[in-house]
Amino acid sequence: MKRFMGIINLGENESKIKEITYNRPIASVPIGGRYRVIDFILSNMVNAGIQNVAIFTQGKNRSLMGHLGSAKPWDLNRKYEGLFVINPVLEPEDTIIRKGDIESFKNNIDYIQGSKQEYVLLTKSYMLYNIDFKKAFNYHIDSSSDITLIYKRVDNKDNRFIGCDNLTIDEFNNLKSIGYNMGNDEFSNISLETYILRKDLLIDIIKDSVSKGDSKYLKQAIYNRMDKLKIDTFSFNGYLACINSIENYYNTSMDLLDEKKYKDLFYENGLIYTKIKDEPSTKYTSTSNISNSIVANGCVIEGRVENSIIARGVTVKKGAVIKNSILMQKSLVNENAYLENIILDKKVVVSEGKILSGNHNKPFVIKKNTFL
Amino acid sequence: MKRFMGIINLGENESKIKEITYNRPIASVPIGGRYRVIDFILSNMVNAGIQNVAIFTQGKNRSLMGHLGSAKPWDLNRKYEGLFVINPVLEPEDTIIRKGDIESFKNNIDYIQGSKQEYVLLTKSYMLYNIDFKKAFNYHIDSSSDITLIYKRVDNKDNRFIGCDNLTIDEFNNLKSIGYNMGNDEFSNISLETYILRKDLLIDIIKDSVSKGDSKYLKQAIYNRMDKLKIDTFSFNGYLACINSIENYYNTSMDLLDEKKYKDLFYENGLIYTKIKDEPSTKYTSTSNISNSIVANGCVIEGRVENSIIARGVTVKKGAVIKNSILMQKSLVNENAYLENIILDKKVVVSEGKILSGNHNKPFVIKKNTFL
Amino acid sequence: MIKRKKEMIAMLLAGGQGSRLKSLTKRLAKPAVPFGGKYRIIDFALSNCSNSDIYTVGVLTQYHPLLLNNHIGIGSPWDLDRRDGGVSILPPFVREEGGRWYKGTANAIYENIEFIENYNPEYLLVLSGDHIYKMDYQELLEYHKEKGADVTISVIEVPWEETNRFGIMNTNDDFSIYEFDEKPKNAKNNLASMGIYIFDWKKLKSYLIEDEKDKSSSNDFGKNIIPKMLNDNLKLYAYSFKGYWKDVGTINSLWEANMDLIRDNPLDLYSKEWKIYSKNPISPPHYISKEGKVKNSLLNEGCIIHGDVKNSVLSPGVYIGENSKVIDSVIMPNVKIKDHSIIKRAIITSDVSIDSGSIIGKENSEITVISE
Amino acid sequence: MIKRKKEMIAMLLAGGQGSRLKSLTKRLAKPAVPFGGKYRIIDFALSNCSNSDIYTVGVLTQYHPLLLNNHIGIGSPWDLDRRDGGVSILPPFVREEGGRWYKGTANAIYENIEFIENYNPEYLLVLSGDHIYKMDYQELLEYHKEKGADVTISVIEVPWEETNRFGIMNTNDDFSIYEFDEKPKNAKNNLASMGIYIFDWKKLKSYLIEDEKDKSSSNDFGKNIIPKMLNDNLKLYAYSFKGYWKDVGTINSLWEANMDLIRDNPLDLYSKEWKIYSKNPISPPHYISKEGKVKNSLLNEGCIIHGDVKNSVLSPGVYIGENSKVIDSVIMPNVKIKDHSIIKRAIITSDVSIDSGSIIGKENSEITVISE
Repeated sequence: MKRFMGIINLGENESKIKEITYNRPIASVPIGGRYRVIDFILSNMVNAGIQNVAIFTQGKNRSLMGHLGSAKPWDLNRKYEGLFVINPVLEPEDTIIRKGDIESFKNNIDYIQGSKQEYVLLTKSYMLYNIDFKKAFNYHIDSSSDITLIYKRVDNKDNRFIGCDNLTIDEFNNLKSIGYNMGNDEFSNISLETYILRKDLLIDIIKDSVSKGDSKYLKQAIYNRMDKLKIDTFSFNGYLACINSIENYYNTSMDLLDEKKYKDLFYENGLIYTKIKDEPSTKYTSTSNISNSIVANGCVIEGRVENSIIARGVTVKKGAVIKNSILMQKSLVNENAYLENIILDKKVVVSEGKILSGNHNKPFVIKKNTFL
Repeated sequence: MKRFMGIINLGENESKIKEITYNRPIASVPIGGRYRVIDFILSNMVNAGIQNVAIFTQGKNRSLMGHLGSAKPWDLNRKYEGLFVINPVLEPEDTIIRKGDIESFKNNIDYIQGSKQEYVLLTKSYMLYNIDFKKAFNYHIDSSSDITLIYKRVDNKDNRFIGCDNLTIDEFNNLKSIGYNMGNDEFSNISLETYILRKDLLIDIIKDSVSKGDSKYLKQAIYNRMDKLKIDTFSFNGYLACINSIENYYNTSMDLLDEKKYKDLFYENGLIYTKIKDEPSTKYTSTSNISNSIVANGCVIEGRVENSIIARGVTVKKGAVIKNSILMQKSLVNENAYLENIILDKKVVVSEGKILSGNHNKPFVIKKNTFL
Repeated sequence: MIKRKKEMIAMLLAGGQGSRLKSLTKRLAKPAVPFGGKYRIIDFALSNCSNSDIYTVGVLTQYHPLLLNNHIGIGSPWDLDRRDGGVSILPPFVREEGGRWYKGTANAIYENIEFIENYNPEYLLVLSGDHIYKMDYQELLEYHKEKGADVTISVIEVPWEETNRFGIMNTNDDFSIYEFDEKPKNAKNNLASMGIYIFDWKKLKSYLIEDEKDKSSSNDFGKNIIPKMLNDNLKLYAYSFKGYWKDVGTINSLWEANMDLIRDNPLDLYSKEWKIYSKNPISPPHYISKEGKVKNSLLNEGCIIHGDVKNSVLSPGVYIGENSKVIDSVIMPNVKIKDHSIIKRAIITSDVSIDSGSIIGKENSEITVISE
Repeated sequence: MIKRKKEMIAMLLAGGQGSRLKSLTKRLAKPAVPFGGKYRIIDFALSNCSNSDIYTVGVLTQYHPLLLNNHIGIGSPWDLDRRDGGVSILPPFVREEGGRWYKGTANAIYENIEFIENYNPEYLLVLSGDHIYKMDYQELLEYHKEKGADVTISVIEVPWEETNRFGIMNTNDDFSIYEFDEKPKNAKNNLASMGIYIFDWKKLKSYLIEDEKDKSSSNDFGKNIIPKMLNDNLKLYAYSFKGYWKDVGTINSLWEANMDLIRDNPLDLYSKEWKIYSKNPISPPHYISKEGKVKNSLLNEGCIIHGDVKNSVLSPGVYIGENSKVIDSVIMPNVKIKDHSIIKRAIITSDVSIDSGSIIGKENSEITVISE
């Protein structure tokens, strides 16, 4: 699908996931023991053959830039296209920060225009799924619609998609309206916020919206024009998660302990690529006791680990117990410590015998680099 | 010299070179037919064996990022170190832009601290020279001084270094004071703004200055501490140019038509690396007439070119005349046009028969993408 | 090995010595011979692959491969450094039973069946590394599919009087091939094979295995495989190619093909649509002094011209001294021609230094070759 | 070719079949055999080069090189993809006079004199691709210079009862070597050669040329070159290495070396100071189900464990079914062990699938090897 370019818009709402987004955007939140959130959408794109991806950031991107590096793991270290990270431009004479993302799209419209692809896959990073985008592309090309919007019909009973865009769709799959998912209905059509459209149309929308000043946000600019556009929808049926709150982050992580979901997210339509760390094998000793967990490379496990996600380079010393917890990379849990319902951010050190226990519905988050 | 890391601070004064820095920092101004200003300092660093370089930008860096790419041309696409571009962080809550560069150094002090090198080569991009930094490193390591500052003794008669730092040095090569070069004296010791010092000391200076609030700029912070530090100097004797005004930019370009200076800048202590463009050979036809010029690859020259610098991908049509001019990449000069003392920025189109003539001391600059 | 299905992969035959190029191929393989100022011969086939979106290419080497290996590396210049596939260099090797050199073109493919099977392709594209042309292999594949062919051979019309130098395809009206005539005295047709084949891989594989068992076979596509397939009534089609194509197998044709680039010819190296890529030299733009003259020639990076250049192709890094003349000649990389020399109708190979006052070559004579 | 002087370059002998590894090396070279879960044997020598700042490495291949070539690529995992130098794969090749396979270790170097001379080194480091160890070759070079040696051979103390399996260096008090004893019955010393040499390149070159003329020579360092040099009274010194070193030339030693990694041993793969690099698999963290048990073992990316793993080393992508037990075994990449099987004291090679209910290997017996 060399006719498509990808645009990932990182203007994402962090208000309910602040505990792990102090120093990073949602896109670079560590997840699944070795990934960052953005790895999933990036891998989906490259697995569909997209070779030109632009990421529009909102600043605060050192962790993201460090993760993406030269984009080699995604095979996007290409000579002329590949990956391009676009930061908001701030003129030294500016005295106020402009809100919204449409300004940044406008400032970089020549980059979009100059790309040789005809179509754009416009999306965000905070939805996790493993999709074959080629099918959606073909659906769009065969249809006569202006925009194809991808969604999944979800069960609202576990409240995983509160605050997401909720689509009302007519019998011909066409979009009728978009609302805010309150979780009141039994089922909702949740938008993946993934739009397929002609590049020309995207450029028109940006220019028209900026000149009219009718929206600070690109998404709003599209919605404002809904009555003039034919918007079709494409249904996705695989595993879908949404990283917009700390609860969803925790529950999604725990989902991966279900082998079916693990395989669905990591293998179903292609592999998920991420930054390489050269970690050695994970070592289990004679005192280790492991059950129902996923463990990344480079760990040394001497204690007991149950129902947990253990990221690269974690050490769990003898006698320590980890239950229902998420340990981000390079955490160290010393002898006889006890952790239950805890999220340790990167490089946390838990001292000997320390007991930490969170609530199952509201896990307790320990900040990066904390020593406790 | 794996004990050294490089830091390039792009906080550079653009007030006298605005004509070609609207959309780019001085660091990415095209020069010498195929280079950007920053290529010289970067190449000097990697030729001395430095494998870890941080560039502190001041925003406005899309052209720079596009140029640097994955840093492969400089062999800085390394697994764990290599090139790292650091942009100023702007919190969404900030309502004013802070002036100066020391804030950015403070925000990224953990990056500097975390690098495994003991020493720092701290510099800027706007000085052009081809140096063997190993000699300066060895000089610093053998000396007992806190900082070694590199300078060149220059003749002031052609006013090339007005506004640069002017060093007063005692008989033991130690720095006594720093002033502003007015060009009044016959000779001046011009600072290359290149400092060699221990990383610890740099970190101390940044922290101390931020906590005292005595300076917005790192350079000033160092100067404020001159009485407490032993600052030694190291003399450089090769070709030196300074890109801080449009006149200096023009004169430096014309210098390259002197074969000795051409060889000195491009070959003397190592090669100069730059972004690869895969341009074909430059083609001269039976109507071309070329003299005393440097011409990059990918050009088609059918007209007359004299005392000029022609960048990659330029076309000069039949009957056109180019004299004492600088043509940046992908300019097109149509039939029978006449250009004298002109700087064409990138992708300018000059129409048939057009006559453009600038003053030799004040060349006329045509903006990027202009059609005239 | 990553095993991922590819529709078509390419095998590029680059093992030949090219003995008719005499001293030019004394210590390097023919595909590595410099061509057209900036290129090596193999760049054309590799660039065609990349431009045709064929990102899995096996390069079969055998004769003096050091320079060729070094030139190709992992294929970055052609954007062939891919996570899955990319370029693989395939030299002859030792098995449990002992080592086997490649015996003929078909045998070279036979020996790499294991490599090909890793990608499980439907079609195999077989190319020569020693032809100068631009071709979209996807169009060839489309044609192959449309015809429902087992084999498609790309052919070009040659002047009738030259048919005795080529392998001629005798075709029916629908371009199906009924006979292959190797260098016929009285040709029935003037469609010459360009040495470019698409095979149905499964069918080719069985023929390769059969052919290997035949001890009397010379294991060559033209001599053995194609005649056998015709004999078995497989569907072989000719694809009539219309562009520029040149086999540079002799000193004369190599010189001619270089001269073609100075004339207006259909092989447009300046178009952005189908670029020819190569390893780029690290050198400044070329420099022409006040006395230098250049007409009707190609020049490259790092050349320094004090003399007179006419109707010639100069590779990077060539030096022409004062009062020297270079006419109707091909000068390969880093040649130094000192003062007061005259070079006419000559090929000077890489790194040769020509003394002051030399007179090399003559008008209206054979091409003179000077090598180390 | 870029010709730039390097003080020392490395030549890594990786052409051997390793026939004592039997079915393990049926279709791949010994240096490409998987080891220690994450690695291939050659990773140790390559990582040592990179960690020792030796960035120019020639790898001499001959036997089944496809997988090895694919593994090494241009050396990115070891940061050996360098602009000048880097890793070069050096297979045997055809010259004007015909093709020559490598006859012995010394002959392999002889055939690549041209390659070595490109870098004009003072010292040549010769390594084997089939040993497991961590070593700083710069320290070896320092020692070589201090001793003013012509040759330095790295040696390790072996138990006296095993001296008859090794090449023993008989040394004076100052570690100068006066005699080389190949597999002595009654050893005078217990310092065994590790197959790691530093040579004065100019001297070695003349010995290689001499040795090549001697038709009766087997062109081997140990059998011919070293004895000849001792005979000529060259200065040969032994460098006594103290760390972990293992020749994994037999099934038994390969199994032992894997088991060493589970025990506490001096080859610390978890230290950040001297990392061992390899190509990284694209797989999620490993998953251990509720029923899975792991003790005293190494696990890697993509493993799924439903059974019981004890005292074993598992490579990436291994699947262990329900109620299966894996004990004292080495399981290579992508092996699938279905339910209800028992594996003891076995090596299972890559991609093998073990049926349900299989029983493989026995306690207290020879190591069982299962391959495709």
